[in-house]
Amino acid sequence: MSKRAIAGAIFFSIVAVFLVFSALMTHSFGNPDETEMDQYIIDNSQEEVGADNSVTGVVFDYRGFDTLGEATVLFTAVAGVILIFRRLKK
Amino acid sequence: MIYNIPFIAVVALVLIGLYTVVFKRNLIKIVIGITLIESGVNLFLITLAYRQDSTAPIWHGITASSDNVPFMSLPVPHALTLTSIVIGVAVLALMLSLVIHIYRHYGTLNVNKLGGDEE
Amino acid sequence: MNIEQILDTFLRHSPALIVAIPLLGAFLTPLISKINEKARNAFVIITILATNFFIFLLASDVFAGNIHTYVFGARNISTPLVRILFEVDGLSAFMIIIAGILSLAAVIYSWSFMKENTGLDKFYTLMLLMTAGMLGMMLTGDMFNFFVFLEITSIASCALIAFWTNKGKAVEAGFKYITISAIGALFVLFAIALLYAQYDALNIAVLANNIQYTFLDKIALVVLIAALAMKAGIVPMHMWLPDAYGRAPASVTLLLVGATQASLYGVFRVCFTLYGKRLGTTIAGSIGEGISLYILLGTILVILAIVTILIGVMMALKQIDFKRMIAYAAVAEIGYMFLAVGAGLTTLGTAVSMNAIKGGIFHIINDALDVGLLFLVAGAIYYATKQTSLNNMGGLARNMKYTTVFFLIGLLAVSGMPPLNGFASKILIYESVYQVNPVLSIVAILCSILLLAVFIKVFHSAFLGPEQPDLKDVKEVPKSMLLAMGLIACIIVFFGLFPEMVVNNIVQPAANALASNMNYISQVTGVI
Amino acid sequence: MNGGMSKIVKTISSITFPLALIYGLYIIAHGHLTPGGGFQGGAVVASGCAMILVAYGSIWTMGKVKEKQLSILESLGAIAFIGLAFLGLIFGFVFFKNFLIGEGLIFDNPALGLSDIYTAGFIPLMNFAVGLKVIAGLFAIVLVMAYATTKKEAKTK
Repeated sequence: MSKRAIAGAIFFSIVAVFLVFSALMTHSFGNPDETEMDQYIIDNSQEEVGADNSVTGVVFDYRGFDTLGEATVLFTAVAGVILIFRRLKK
Repeated sequence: MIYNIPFIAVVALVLIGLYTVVFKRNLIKIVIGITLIESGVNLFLITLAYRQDSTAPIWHGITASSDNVPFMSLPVPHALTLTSIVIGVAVLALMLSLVIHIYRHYGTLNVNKLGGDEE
Repeated sequence: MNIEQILDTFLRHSPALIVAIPLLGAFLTPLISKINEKARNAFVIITILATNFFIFLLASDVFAGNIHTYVFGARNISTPLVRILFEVDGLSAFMIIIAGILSLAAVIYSWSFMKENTGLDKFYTLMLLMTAGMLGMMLTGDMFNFFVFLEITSIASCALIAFWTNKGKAVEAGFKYITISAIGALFVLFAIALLYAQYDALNIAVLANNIQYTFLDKIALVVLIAALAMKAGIVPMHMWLPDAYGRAPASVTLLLVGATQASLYGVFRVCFTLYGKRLGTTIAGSIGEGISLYILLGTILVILAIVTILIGVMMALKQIDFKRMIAYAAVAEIGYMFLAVGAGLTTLGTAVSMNAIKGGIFHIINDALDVGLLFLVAGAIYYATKQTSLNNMGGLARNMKYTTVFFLIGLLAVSGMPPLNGFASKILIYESVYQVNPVLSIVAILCSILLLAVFIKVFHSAFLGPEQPDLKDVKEVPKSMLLAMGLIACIIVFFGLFPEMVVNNIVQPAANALASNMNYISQVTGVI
Repeated sequence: MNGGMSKIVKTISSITFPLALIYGLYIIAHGHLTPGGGFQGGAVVASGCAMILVAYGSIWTMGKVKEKQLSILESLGAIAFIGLAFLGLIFGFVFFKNFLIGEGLIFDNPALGLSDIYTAGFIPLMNFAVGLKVIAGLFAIVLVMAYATTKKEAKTK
């Protein structure tokens, strides 16, 4: 075992403990504790956004700025890939 | 406890991915590990959306005022997962193109053998 | 519409425009670069200038005491808060000023510095995207939005670090950076999901209002701070930082300093605003159970910060590559900031804590300017001599007079010498850390002196001393690079001469914003 | 021929490509009514393009479409998207305001009795902008990566 592997094992086990605890402590599957925001969206998205699909309503209207960010991430990745594979000589 | 099995699956996915990233020395395997972590987190988000006996949050030919409105799952985690998937694709594309470049330079994918030639 | 109404409209919309203008500029850059190169460069600089105009407009109003909110897609804050919200308080305004200055200097510097390279249209696109990402991280009041901008910043900076793809090391540094930041960002997302699962909210103010300090919250806190500190380059995970800083083009490194500090801003925001509800009660006297968590967290951060400072300085001592040496110095500087945060957390609720926070915040802008200036000087030397190793340099002061002056300013500032700005913030940090533990303070001072020794050595070997034969006809760098360095140097000297003014007008509002999150919360939840 | 596959594959992919295209466009256009949207439909179309790329080889495809054109197309999609958001600022006084809902005649809300189906304001337009962006973006990524790797093999041959 190298030093690196030991450090990795410690890191890994700490994260593992944290994750397992968080999985066990989360609310039981299918019964979220709080649903106020989502229930509001379900009830009103058809009226306010005019979209039958509530998810689209969230993606493009309620959280539209996230979608702009998401589109920007894709744009960034494309620019990055083209930049990395460019010709190096003029 | 038994109702938390989906979350246990999430943790298993994340941990497998983390194990791959921490202990494997192959660049492609590291990329796969990161993708696994990302799938785990996405799975976590989407499991948060589920409510027992719920349908997809789509109003098909009905409105909120009509009778027998179905019980719907939460829409926000769906949107978050969608965003997170696209971000994952972007990260994956960039990582793979860097791996291609590293392979061109060093002729190996092993992390330990990189950095041989100082420029 | 007279001028005041127009300014008022601008001010109202400035939180959105500060992010939207660089984004629009980035989307337009591929089209503009079809015309010619000069038009593209000018367009990019104009975009950044316009962004800076809005930044200063907004910041001047926020420092006057107002907190700005901006809801996307609706005029008013509704209940429950389903929309994305930007919230600008003193700290955000302080950080966006840094990002604005750094990005302006970076694009001006790039005009000459990057002239010889291909792929510049994508380069400038990514620079603008990175600026937009940083600004978004600093302005947003929504956890998931924070994650999205974090990813924009890290993807753009990864591609820019690997800009010189003919050098294997640069690509390797880029891969290291994207691995670290992808894992960090995914854990941030995991923590956000944990918070969402409990409170069904994503807005920072709403979460901070509802937070119950359950066990899951503590897990989320630790995961968030670990992931963001990893991205900020604290010690166990600092390995990516010297590589990334050292291999990227100099103007990119300048922006990377800003990106690192955006992660640091995340740490501040999470510690003091998201989990800061107990702060108000502890100041009043009743010690809740949250306080022990803070002491634990603060102690861990202080220890890590001291180790970071030590490792940064020690590694800087033995580097022969100029940029890597500065990069390790930057690691040490990050340690000072975390030291201030840790000291602020352990002594939470006392006057010492306020001093520590003030010092930490003031040090953020000083570090950005000082380290940034040094990187720009290193880039200028590389541009003029094509050398990176210190062994091959010598006698540069004869031909590069302005660069020498800028380097002198940078080295004195970064090692905390009295007339310049680094001193003003470090003395605040020393004072407050002395209250926590005198030994830590002495170690911090010693490291600062060692840092001075490192840079004096560089100054002696690279700028003074005998002239190297193959560096005889080195010329001074072009005007745009001098302009960028001069811009930062002027601000450093100004901050050094009038530290009181800066602390009172800029740092104090930011520190107040951290000291109590009540204003931040009531701005969102109280209006309803 | 560099990288191209056999005639059977080429023919089949030529036949199925329009189907993928139509299906993807359907998903994009109905994003606000059924499951789907700009990203999903764009991914479908882009995978159709990727199929053509695999069947015909990257050198042939690069002869037909340059990554620069795709990059411009992607920029246009992104500008359309952020432009709609800016239009919200101009017409609705808030950035990202859904300015078409409840304002115009065509894109109105059936609850107000002016049209038959839910048209969701500017969401379909945004879906198309995002769809264009995703098609061009994903195809550009795949094309550039495929071209970069085949060129290396062609060199060593």
